[in-house]
Amino acid sequence: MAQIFDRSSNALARASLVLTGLIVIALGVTLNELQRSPWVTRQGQRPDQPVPFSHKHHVQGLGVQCQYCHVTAETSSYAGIPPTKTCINCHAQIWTNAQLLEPVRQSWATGQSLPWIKVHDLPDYVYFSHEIHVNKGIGCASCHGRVDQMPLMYAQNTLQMEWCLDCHRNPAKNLRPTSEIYNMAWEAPASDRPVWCAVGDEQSGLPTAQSVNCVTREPGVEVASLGMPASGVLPQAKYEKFTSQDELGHFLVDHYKIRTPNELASCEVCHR
Amino acid sequence: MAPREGTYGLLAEFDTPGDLIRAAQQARLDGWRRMDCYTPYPVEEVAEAIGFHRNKVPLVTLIGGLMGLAAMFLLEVWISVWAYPLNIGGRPTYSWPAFIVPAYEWTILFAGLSAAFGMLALNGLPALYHPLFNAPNFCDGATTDKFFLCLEALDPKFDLVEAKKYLQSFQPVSVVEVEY
Amino acid sequence: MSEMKNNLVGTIEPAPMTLEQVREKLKNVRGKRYWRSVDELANTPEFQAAVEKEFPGSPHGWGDEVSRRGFLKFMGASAALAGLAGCTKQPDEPIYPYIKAPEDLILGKPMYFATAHPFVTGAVPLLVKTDQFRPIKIDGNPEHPYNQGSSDPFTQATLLDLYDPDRSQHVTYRGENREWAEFAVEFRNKVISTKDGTGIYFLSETITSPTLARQWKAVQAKYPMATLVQYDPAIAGTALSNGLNVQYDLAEADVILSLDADFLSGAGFPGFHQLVRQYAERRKSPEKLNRLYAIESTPTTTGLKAEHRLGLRASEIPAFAAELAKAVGVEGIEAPSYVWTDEQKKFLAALARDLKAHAGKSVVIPGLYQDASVDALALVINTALDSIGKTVNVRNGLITQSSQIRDFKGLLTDLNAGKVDWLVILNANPFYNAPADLNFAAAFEKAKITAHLGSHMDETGQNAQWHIPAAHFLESWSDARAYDGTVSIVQPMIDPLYGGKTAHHFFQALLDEPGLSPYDAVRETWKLVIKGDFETGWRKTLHQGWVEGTADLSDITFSALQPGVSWPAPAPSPKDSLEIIFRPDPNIYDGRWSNVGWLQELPKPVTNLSWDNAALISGATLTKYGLEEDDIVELTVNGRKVNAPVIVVPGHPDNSVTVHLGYGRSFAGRVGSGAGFNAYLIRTSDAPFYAVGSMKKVEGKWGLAVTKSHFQDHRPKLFGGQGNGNNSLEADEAISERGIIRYATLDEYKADPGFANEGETHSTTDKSNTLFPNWEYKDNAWGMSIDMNSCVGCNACIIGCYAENNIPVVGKQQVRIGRNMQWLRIDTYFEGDLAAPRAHFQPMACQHCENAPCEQVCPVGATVHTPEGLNAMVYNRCVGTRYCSNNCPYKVRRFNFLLYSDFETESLKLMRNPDVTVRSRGVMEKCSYCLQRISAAKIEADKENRAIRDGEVVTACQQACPAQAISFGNINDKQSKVAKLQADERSYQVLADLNTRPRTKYVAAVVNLNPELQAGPVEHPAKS
Amino acid sequence: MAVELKDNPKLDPATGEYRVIAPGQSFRSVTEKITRIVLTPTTPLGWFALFGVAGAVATALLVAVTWLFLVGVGIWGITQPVAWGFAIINFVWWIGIGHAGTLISAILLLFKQGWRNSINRFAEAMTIFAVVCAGMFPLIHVGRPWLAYWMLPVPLTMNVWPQFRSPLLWDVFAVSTYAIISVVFWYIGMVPDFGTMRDRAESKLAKYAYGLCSLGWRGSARHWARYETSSLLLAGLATPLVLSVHTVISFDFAVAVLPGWHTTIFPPYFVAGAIYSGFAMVLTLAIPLRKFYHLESLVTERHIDNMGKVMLATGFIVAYGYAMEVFMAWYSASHWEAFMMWNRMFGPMGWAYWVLVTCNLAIPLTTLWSRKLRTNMAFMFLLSIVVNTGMWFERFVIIVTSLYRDFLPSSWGTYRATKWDYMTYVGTLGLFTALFLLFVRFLPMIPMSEIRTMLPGAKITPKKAAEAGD
Repeated sequence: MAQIFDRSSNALARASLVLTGLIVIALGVTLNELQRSPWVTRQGQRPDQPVPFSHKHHVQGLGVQCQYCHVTAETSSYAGIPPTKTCINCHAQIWTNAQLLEPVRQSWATGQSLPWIKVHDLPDYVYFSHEIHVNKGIGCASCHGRVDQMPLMYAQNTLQMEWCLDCHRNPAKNLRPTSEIYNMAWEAPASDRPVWCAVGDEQSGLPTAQSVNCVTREPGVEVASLGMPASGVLPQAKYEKFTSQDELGHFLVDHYKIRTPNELASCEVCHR
Repeated sequence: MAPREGTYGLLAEFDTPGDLIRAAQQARLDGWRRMDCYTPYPVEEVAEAIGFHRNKVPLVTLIGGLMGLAAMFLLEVWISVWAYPLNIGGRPTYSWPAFIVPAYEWTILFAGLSAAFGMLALNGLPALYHPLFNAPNFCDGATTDKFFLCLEALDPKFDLVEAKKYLQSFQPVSVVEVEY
Repeated sequence: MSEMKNNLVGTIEPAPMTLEQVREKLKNVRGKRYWRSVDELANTPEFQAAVEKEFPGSPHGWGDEVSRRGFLKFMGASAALAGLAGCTKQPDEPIYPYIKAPEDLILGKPMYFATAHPFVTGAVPLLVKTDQFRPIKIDGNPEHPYNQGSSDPFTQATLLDLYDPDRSQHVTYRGENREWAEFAVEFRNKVISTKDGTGIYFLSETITSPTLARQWKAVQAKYPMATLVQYDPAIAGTALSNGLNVQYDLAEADVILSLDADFLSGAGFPGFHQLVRQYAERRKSPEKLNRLYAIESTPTTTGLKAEHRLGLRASEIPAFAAELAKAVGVEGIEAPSYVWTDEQKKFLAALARDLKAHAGKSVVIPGLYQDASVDALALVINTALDSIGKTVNVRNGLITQSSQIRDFKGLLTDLNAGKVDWLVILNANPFYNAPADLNFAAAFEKAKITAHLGSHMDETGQNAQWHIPAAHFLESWSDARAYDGTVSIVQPMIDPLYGGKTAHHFFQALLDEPGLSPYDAVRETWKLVIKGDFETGWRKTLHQGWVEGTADLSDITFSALQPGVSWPAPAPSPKDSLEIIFRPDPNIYDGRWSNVGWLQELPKPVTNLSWDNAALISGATLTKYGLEEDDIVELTVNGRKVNAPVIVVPGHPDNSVTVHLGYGRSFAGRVGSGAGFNAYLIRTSDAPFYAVGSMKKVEGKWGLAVTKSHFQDHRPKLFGGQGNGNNSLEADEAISERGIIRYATLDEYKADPGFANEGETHSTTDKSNTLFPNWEYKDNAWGMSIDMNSCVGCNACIIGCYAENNIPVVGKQQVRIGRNMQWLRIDTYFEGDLAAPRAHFQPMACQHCENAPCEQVCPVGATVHTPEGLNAMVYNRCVGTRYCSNNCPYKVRRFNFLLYSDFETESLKLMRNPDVTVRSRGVMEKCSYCLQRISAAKIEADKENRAIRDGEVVTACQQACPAQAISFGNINDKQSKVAKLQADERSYQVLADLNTRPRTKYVAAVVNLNPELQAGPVEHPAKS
Repeated sequence: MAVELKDNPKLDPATGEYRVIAPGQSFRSVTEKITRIVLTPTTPLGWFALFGVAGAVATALLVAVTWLFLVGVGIWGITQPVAWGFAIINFVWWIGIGHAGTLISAILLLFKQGWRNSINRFAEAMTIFAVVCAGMFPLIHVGRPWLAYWMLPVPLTMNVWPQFRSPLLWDVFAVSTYAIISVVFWYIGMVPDFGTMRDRAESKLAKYAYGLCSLGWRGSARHWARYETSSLLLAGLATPLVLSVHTVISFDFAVAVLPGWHTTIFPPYFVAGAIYSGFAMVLTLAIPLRKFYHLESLVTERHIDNMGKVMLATGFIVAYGYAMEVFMAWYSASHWEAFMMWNRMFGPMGWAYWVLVTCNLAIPLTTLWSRKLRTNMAFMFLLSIVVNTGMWFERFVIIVTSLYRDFLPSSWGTYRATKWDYMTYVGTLGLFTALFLLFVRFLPMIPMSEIRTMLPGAKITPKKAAEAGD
């Protein structure tokens, strides 16, 4: 009898040891990927909405401004979902009997709200405020992506805590002039795409937009300020030229009085 | 490795550790090197007899321990000072006294695991199949109350007939040939 | 938390099912499926029952309620675990936008509206915070001259009253649902058919609304025979209900005497908000300290705040008042002969001397629940002391003059005489609270048709043929007079949740325009008063919250005030007889709020009793009757009996029992039904305030929930005790040993202004004597200061905190084992001999220690310090080790041992503050310094690139406090109020020697003792 | 003594001490004795009976924990201010018990205490099962156990990490390390015996099973050499480890500010207490075992006697700890301490303190002096139960009576355990017993290879060795 195990068993034994190790590692990797996967975050998913509303068509095609529908973005924590009336304003005249818009007309007639599905849905214990972001130079597109290119709405980003922190720890890389907040096509400054900014004399007590002025064309004889009525433009001398997001970002951090990463990454900023 | 063929070695069985040690010492004096002894419990003298004095287990353990220490302490410092610095009850982010404890535990953990698995690895275990198990008397004795000396065929001095004679000279209980 | 996503509907009849069967059902499912099927299962009634059986619930009201919701807790777990399986993957959440967005509504920003809380002792002007037109927080109207922004527990709690899920929701006739119109028509036609209103009777709560009064006058004009009877058990028979309205101005009063007047403990006393503010104002700086004497028949915060307190049995007080009148030199006063103890004599003499010494700057306030002679005597004394017109003003009544008890008796006579065709009961509950001797129920039978307007299907609603749900004052238009006479318009914040009606509807239904809405009716009333263009004036009125020029109630001369008139004070009852004193409950008043969980769970001032009322007696009486606390006794007043638990109250007069009204309801709702005992059962119309009775022990224990331990100090000297068991162990420790309470007499303060910090080493810790350098706080550093001299322990702050921070109600059973969730508690310590103690009230919430012990021990960093020095609790990070609570020296952390928050009841969801997370099971929570308010202010300030102004952030407790004892702000800003207060030499930190460096500091009290009465050794501020 | 010598074969004439192993044992007889217990095809009915009971009790634990997860920790008696109750008490108690195993196998090995050999295997087993019971509690006692993994430093999308200043987190590392090292040490110790089992087993299954576990052990001299070094190293590591584990657990309390917790004497006092209760538990197990399986010849009076001595020693260290607490309460002149001590002794829960004094000091420290009693099996068995009770109450006193009356008198409260508390506690006893029964049934409960070294046959006469020399 002697041998209990066959010759091959030695090799087998060693192999199985190695395999176990590999499996453990694989498991870890999978879980790590899983928690960030769209399956969990819904990133990029397009839920079935009562009406297949196309931001692309309305924003890019018709040039409707963000605030036209999302009225309170600048004044409240909540950007606002347009009431049915906002749709009807136009659709009382155009596409009055398009099949697609039936639910809208229904809602208007019956007084029942359109049950939209939240695309950007934060956990209930997260307190996000649109107003402060919009007033401090974070553009819509920074979080929501190129909405003007989305036929159907989806979440561009994971909206996970690590994603929020990524910016809260270094806002400079996403800051843009408040005048450019709603500019979907805004791109970071570059040598061929410079930005000129100037700081007003009176800064404190003034809303950010009025204390700093930025323009995307050489301020000179004829100034095209996107930020303020031409009257408010400051003397040419004061303008500083920026050719990279980094420079601009840090300039804006200083003059928009953005709080320090330490403050912005503190728990109570988002959780109460 | 391709299964070898032929003789693995000659196995001599003894009743007492004393006999085994004597035989082993003699064999080593006579220039045998590829040999090994098998006992049901640790007998230090035997290992000495076949000239096995130092092993690498302590070194492996030391390295393991140091790794554990470094790993945990660095992790702690990275987390508390760099990754997410928070004001915890007014304590400084680099609260090294607090970091000592987990680092200490991991030192022991890694050292311990290295000691155990290092030993097994150095012993080439697991080795579920071994030629010696072919020897009829080995299994019953080696782990209970018999003491074995094995001269391996790989030894340059090895010659089946000679070796058998040589082993007989120690008046073992038996001498058997072990196949691969 | 992910549980928040779960909704369950309806409550189902439980049927028996064992947990074995449950497990059986779940046997073959695992993992996520397992939890899902648990959810499904959780919906089945059997399951509910099973959980109910297993769950440690209580036999009483809310306890059952909690266990009835046991399966929800189950849900909590399952949902959370399911969440875990998917790494907190969220389900789809719908958004329902408006069809047409309302004007000037900014979603996410609150709106504020001025209104008033109509209350029998005078309306409380309010500024109500609404979110999407849902009232979510009630506070005083800061503009209003009367309460200047302060409020009280009742007013704060009316919010929960509005959202009470047990409010009646349908008009019913003999139990079947009907429409209001049906009733209105029938009612109107019937009345018209009577021509003159014969046989039409109204039984109403006290009418405080000028419009309602006007409407009634109109009704009377039309139907002269129609009768209106007002009855409010809490004020019936008091001077107030008799229309006498004497107002006190404590701002100028150096010496105040309370003759059983509990004017510091709650809105139950007319003018509470103003009196407290004026009283507290004089306590803020030792330079202008007033001196308060209290002579009272049952311990109240008023008496315990007093420099000198004399406990007398209720019936002794009139006699004592007479003696006092004589002593201050009023002629012609006859005091009944009575044997006063030397102590009492001494007190009387010293008091009289002191009053005379401060003639013109003194006030004598008679108790609401005393014999009429006390009111009169007080007036006489005040006159003699030349206070009338200075600190005392006699004014027109707030309410229509009538003697409620007499009228009520009249109604009973007519009922029994069968004269009553229609009895319409307006917001009254006589079935529950009518005097026991009148046997209302029997008489009620004799009325032909009965209708009941009420917010709940209460005892009376059960018996009336018609029941009409009443609208809450936040749901309907009306008006009301505040104590100082100012009229506020009561404007609704929200449409009636259940189509409730008001008394206005009833009266209007009988007039020419039956359809006229209360809104129009109210406008009618004020058209004449508001000057200038009405619409503008009206809008201004609504905006500011009161009608201009209604404040001055003309002074009237009270003929009886001529000195020399004799006031017969009744003779006290025999010394050894047992007196039973009836008082409205400090929390649920006359029972109208017994279904308000916040008030039920709120520990009552002085006793710290929650969820029950009890027979309050002195230690001596306890021994005399051979009782132990929590024993059940049978109280008897001429033949009528009720069983009550006993509890000892320090300073209670001997041979005297205090019982609070408002408990023992049978149809209050899920919260109030079955809590406590019904003291109305032994309260008769001839002795509404106190009666002679008897007490005897019966079997069993009651199981009271008292939130504070109270032991007597039996420790021998060796262990730092007094040896005699007379003192409170807690107080001896807190005051003489641990320096938690620090105070001084005026003389001691003058001698050593820094007394509060003597021997203190750590309050000014610097880098040199700490292992770790202190953290720097550059920008804002939030801090709080609490003035121990001003705090009167009225509990307004606690209810304010409840509403602001979505704090759950946990039920009696949980409170009993010490799991109440209030973030803020008022610690009460009884110093010295428990027979005649001095009490100290200390509001205690998270101290936001800079070196917080809790943070250091949290393994997951769920509680951390913010750059502004807040001790932040991150609920969603908490795993619930509870280590922080163990390591908190102040024990101010609260843990959700079970799923306490109600994620199920829809109406309660409307009430929640959207800016505060609703905590779920297994999570630690605590005071956050109202972080949500700080954040809001910060965002505003940052948008304008400016610093936060002092006073821009107001915490909920600070806002509610009528004594303005709490200040909050940035201690880095040396100009801020709080910084100045914290710099005050009387400011000290509790447990400073632990070097926790609390951000909350307390201003030590200074008491202004009368040298003649320096009774007993006054404890000196503690060494730390 | 002299009397004993004459008529008591169990005594070793040379030393007058009890023998470590009864005379007349050979390599084979020992091996037979030990392997038979495991390899016999028939399991004694008693075993089944006991296992049935233990299993049933363990099920109670399962029920209690299920309910706990579904409803919440509120089903326990914990409250404000006593936020820790049975769960943590049991945790500390079980961990403490575990310590004796490691001490016997590691520290006594380092001190070359031969007598330990017969008992170290099941002492270690006891350690592991105790740690299993203990390790459960920190996980289930948290409010949201499904999130307990947040205490591990793993990269999550929150970017938030454990907070390393918390003693609880230290526990996580200490206890997990302790568990892992104990298991490894235990297993490595069994490898050669698995070899023996493999070679003695009849059934094919058994051969395979033990064969796999033995990793193909064949007793080579070189292997033995490395094996011995490795065991010594493991022992050398386990020793500071075992000391650190209870030290760290004592930090849970010592690091806190609470009077009665905040004291520097805790580490040594906890460790001593742990060993004290641990040895008690070893006795609780050893005495019935040797009787039931007729191992008197291998687990002799000597072992019981020695363990009694160890208990006496550690008992006195514990006594010193108690004494110091009282002394410090007075000497520190700190009111907190003084009050805490008074409250502990004479407060509403004073009875618990006196229970622990009786069970831990009064009874054992007076009786353990007598060798007669130390070698009286019935007595020692009862005593071991008493001490275990006492040590449980020690933890109760430390945790509950410190918490329920702390700094602010206003927040004083009380504590009453619920049926769920008791179910959970008793349940762990069942689990422990069940596991232990499985161990004695399927694994060699006495280390044969180590026993062999102590048999007369293992003696190598110097004369012969010398002969071989030339």
